[in-house]
Amino acid sequence: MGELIKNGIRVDGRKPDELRRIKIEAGVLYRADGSCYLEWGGNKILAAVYGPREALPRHIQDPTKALVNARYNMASFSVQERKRPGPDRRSTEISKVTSEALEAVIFTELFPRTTIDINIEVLDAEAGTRCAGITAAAVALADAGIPMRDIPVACAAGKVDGVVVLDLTREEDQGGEADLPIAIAPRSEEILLLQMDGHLTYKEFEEAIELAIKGAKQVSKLQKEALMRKYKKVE
Amino acid sequence: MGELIKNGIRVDGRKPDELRRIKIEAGVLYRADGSCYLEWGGNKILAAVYGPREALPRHIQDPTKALVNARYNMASFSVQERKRPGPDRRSTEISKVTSEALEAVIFTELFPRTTIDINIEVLDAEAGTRCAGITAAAVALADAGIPMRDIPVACAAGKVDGVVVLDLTREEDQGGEADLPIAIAPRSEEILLLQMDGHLTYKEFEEAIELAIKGAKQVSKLQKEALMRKYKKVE
Amino acid sequence: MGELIKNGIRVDGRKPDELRRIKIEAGVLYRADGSCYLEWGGNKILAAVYGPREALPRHIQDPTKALVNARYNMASFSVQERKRPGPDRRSTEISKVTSEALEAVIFTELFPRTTIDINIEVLDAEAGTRCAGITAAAVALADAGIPMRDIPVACAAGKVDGVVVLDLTREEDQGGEADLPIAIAPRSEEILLLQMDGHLTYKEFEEAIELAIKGAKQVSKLQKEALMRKYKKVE
Amino acid sequence: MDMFGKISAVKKDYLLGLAKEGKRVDGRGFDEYREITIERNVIKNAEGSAKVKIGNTMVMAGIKLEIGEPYPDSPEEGTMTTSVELPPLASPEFEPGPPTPDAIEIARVIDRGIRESEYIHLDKLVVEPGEKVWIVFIDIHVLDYDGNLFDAGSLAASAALQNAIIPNERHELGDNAPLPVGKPPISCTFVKFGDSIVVDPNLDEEQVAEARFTVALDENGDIRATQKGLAGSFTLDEIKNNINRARIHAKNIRKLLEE
Amino acid sequence: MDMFGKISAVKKDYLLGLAKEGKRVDGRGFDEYREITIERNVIKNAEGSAKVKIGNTMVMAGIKLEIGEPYPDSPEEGTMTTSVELPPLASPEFEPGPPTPDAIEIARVIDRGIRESEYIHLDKLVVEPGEKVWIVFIDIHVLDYDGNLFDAGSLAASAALQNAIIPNERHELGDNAPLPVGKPPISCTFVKFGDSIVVDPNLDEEQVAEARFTVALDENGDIRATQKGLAGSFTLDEIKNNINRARIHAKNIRKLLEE
Amino acid sequence: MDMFGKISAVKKDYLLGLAKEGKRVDGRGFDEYREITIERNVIKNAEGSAKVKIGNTMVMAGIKLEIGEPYPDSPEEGTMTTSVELPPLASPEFEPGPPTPDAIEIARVIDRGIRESEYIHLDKLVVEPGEKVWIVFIDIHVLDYDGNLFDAGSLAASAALQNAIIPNERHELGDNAPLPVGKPPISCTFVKFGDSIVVDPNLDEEQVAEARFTVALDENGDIRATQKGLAGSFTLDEIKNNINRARIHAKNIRKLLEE
Repeated sequence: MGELIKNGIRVDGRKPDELRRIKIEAGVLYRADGSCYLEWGGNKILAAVYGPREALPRHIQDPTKALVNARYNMASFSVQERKRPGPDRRSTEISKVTSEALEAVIFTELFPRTTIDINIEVLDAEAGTRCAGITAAAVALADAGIPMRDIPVACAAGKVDGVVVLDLTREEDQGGEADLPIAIAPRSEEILLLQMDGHLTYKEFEEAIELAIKGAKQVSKLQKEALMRKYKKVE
Repeated sequence: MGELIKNGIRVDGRKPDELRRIKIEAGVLYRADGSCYLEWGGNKILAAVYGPREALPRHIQDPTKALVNARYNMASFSVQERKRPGPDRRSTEISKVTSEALEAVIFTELFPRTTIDINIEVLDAEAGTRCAGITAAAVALADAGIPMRDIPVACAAGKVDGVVVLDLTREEDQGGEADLPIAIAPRSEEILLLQMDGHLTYKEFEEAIELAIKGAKQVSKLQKEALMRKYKKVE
Repeated sequence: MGELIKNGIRVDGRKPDELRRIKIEAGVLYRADGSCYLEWGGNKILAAVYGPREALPRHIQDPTKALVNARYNMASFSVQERKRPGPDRRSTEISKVTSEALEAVIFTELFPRTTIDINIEVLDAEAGTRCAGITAAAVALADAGIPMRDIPVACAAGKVDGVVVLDLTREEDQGGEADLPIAIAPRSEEILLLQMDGHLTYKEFEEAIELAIKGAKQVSKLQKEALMRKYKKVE
Repeated sequence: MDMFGKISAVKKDYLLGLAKEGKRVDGRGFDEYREITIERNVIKNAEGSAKVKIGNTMVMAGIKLEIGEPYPDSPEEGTMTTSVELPPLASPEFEPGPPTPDAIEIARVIDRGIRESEYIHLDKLVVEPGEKVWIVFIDIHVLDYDGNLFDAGSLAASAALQNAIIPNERHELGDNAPLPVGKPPISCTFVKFGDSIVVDPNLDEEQVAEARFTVALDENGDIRATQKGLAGSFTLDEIKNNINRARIHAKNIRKLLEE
Repeated sequence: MDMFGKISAVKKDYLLGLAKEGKRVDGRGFDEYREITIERNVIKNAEGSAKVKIGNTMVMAGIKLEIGEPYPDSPEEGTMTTSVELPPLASPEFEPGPPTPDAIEIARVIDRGIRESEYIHLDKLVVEPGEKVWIVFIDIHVLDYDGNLFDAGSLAASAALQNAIIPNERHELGDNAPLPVGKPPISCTFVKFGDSIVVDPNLDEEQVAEARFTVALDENGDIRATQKGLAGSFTLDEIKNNINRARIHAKNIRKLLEE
Repeated sequence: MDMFGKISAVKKDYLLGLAKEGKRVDGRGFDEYREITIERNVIKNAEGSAKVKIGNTMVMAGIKLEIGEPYPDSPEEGTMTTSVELPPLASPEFEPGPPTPDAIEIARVIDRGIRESEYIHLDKLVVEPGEKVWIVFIDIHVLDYDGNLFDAGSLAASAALQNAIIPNERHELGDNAPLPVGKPPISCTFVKFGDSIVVDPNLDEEQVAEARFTVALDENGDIRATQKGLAGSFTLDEIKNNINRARIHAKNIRKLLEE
């Protein structure tokens, strides 16, 4: 404790309300209907969208709307200790909350009996992969032309050495007091995903969630710039 | 040997032909179509019946009768060494012979293309759980209004210190010479389930199975009393 | 090195271009549509064919042809260290290349929407089981009356102590420099299966594959004799 | 992925209509829990156990302790693991098989509440430092499902841990001892449908819910874990409001645990 | 759950009709086994093996021994485990995949017969007391399925164990030695359809059977294991009668094993 | 079992027609690879990594090293294991779940090329003889699938191994060191449709292919592994011809690796 922030500066040189370096590229895959490559600090994420396409087997079809099926997966080499391939409990939970957060903005009722499949591959991981994954997936959805009422975006805040900070690094996540990842619809500021673990007073919680929303809105700009670059390239 | 029965009295104070304390309550669950809570010595069992309902996927349907599908499951905390969740070979066998024993009395031909699902959860285990489970399941079936030609009931006999005894405890099961669980249709005394392992001469086998039938008929009375109490409550 | 061939004679007394003892019997099973028992050196193989029969579930059906589905399985007791039951990566690969090799000669277009299931059980293993399995499966297919443009046959060659040899034993497989199993349609000499691992110069490769073809054609005679004996018996 | 099967649009309209008049389908107020009962020490073979009912929802938690290895990065701490079983006994929608995403989410949220509030004193569960520690298995078995498994499961786990013992005798490590625990977290769950947000949803309400929010609070009312679920959203004000409502509920529920 | 797929009602009527006249579909008497053959030492890689045919049913048993740990509650005994494989080779109804309930039931009943008759002298299979013991794997592989796998599997297992060796040499523990065994159990199976009970059912009879009964007898004719199966019932007299019939059959089958 | 789903007969006719004129669907000659690019050291958490593109096909290989036990029959050698993931990200036909037969075949053929050419010096990966050795995990993750995963995966694995390190520091075994490797194998794949055999098939060509042939060559042009796939056949002359064509391609591809 007391080692992660010195004179208001964090271990990687950032200020408390500063994001890590983020790089977003839309439309990077040949086969997928929409895709995105995203680097966020040390995270490297690839997201691909397929659909809407017929949901199979048929008994899973919903006659009133499209199913939104996000799958978060970590490559075995993306973490220091090799991860066994296949889903574990953590990735199952992240896939579920990611699916729900993204479904919240998609006009699913336009595509009954179909599925929209969103694949998030974490190729290199350094804390904050779920936010990076949702952010990349949202760009891939837009790139695939899936009608949405807003382009979701995610960001985390947390508490480190008693200070509420934006966008935790691995050391801060491990040595800090709380982590609070959110996803929002940036125009309405509706909260699509909200998880938190650690210890926050009510005041700190308010401060953290407001900081995370602020951070998410910055990331939202980068998403839109990436999509603009893609459209320009295509023209 | 020679330690489990002294002066004709068993380790828990019972006589050779005496049952453990049994408590049966019908209709204990809100969601299930029929249910039963049963305590039998140290065993605590909950049974629930769902159905008859459409068998799915359709290719498993039998156009001539209902499928009877009992599932015996031990809660992970029901035994001294924590049991890993999910079926093992022992519970798979018990589920199979339980399904068959119960199907034998159900008028399955009245409900073609359906399934009758019987769930037996062992919450606390102390020897004799399969008999306790069948006994509870039979009450749950009656509580669900499933038409049966009789209400099945189960009980075990065995051999301990050379003596044929009724309804073994855990010490008797482990230190004894044989265990013989049966299920019967009590009115006709037909045998619906019969397993046995250990060592019995033909004479001892005869003696044991007859003692088990006698025990089962006592338990049958408790089943009927439990169902009567339930009906009275409902009136 | 230099221990496996002495004076042109191999550890089991064979010459470099000599096959192990092979015994083939067609039509050995009661339930299967076609079957074959084959001993090849220390290998003991049983093959059974079922079909053509309706492919189920229906969504796997091919409306233009039969599916050919070979399953190579080693009995748990067929190897020195007990093998855990069920498919592993090796047997999955062998099943796949075996299916493809056999499909190449079957008139699959005659049986749309069906499956032809070929089961190969290795009961005792001593190097060369995949060639033995394909050879047995081909006889079982013929025994089942499946229309084929030729009866496939398999054989391996390899390199041991610098010498290209036919039909490796276990010691030669483990201590040798290369193993090259093939399957052919013997009349046309088309190559249906070809795998190889080890180290061969281009010259050696040519020599080995030609030796394997020569060996396979000898085995082909034994297959036909076995089928003849079966037909004679039936008459 | 969907716990509830097909949802009747009629039911949704009915509940939304009621909610506009400030009413719930079972007559409760928006900020009213169903009756909660806790029964402890119900399973002899478990090191600790509790049966919790919230209305018709019934959940059993059993605690087992085994000896195992610590995690390499915390060699002087015991470990804990939380699982939720949704057996077909408890609902016509539950099927046998490995844990569904629903079961995993519930287990992980309950686990975070217990872990982050440091309810179990893991540092006191060391047998041989770096070599052998106690593993605390928290197994939550749903017996009757009528909504709100997050709160029922969390409460059952807390109550079961409260009276659990360390089975030293079984491992020839001396006398059995109480499991060292601090103050339990209290979980409080809301669902939103239309413009209404109600606490302690029953099954009907879960079936029509658009969004769900769970918060685990410690004895000071501080926040130890939160989870938003389902394919709807909350505004920031709604989230803040939920937490303030939860702080009141948590005090009342905490009293039940301390009885 | 059903090994046999759809059962032809026509076949059932035909077999019931025959049975009323005291006849069976393959011409046997009610108390007549099909021809039984035993071939031993057929698998070089196995520590013991036997191929058993009962009529058209053919089963192979292979014995493998490995070194492992004893169970904590019997540190001075080797262990045994029995499995039955129903590979798609043996029947059009068998499918690849993990053991079905049918396969598990057969394996467990055979296992109980062997275990309860103390056929394998597990106390002589200790390598280092409390640390290392021999594990005896009894793997029963069905090759051709025409009914009565309980008896065919049990007989194959008994014959394979009879000639099995302890592979000491492979583990550098001295010379190979015969596996220490006593007297094998003999399994005898009946099925009931209508009022008739026949021994050694073939596939047709299994498909129409209402109830099945298996008993494993030791060399004195004492009972070591029984199993009633299928969704029908037996009267107590029928059970007693089955056992008395089995005691005669077992004597004859035992002679085959002792040849 | 089929990676490609339903194949359009129209597409097949079109490609066969083109082939008769010596043309391919994307304008290449029969003996022309698509553009190959190799990017190294792309994953910080991996001990080695490379991203390889062959045309639109994109594959990532990551190397991880862990300490484990040697195989009993080679106590003084490290071990290696190769896996291929076909995640649903890379193609609409790929589904989540355990490795398919396609993925297993690709992984095993790539593994044989690396193993048989002794690319990794396993004898230099011993930590404690007989007790602890390095396990080299070669994980190949397909990112975009437009045909020829055998060659793309093999090349990515070779490039990733080329720059991999032994993470001694993480295990307190001294300084990190380069993974000891020799000369990589080069994999070269052909498919046949009609009378034509083309190198480096794209997805369209794989979908109409009747037979596939892969050969892994060492730096001398010697043969280390071959694999024929699919339900068609090759003549002996075609096989020989393929190998001779491959020896030329391999030289060119090897240059890319040595840049």
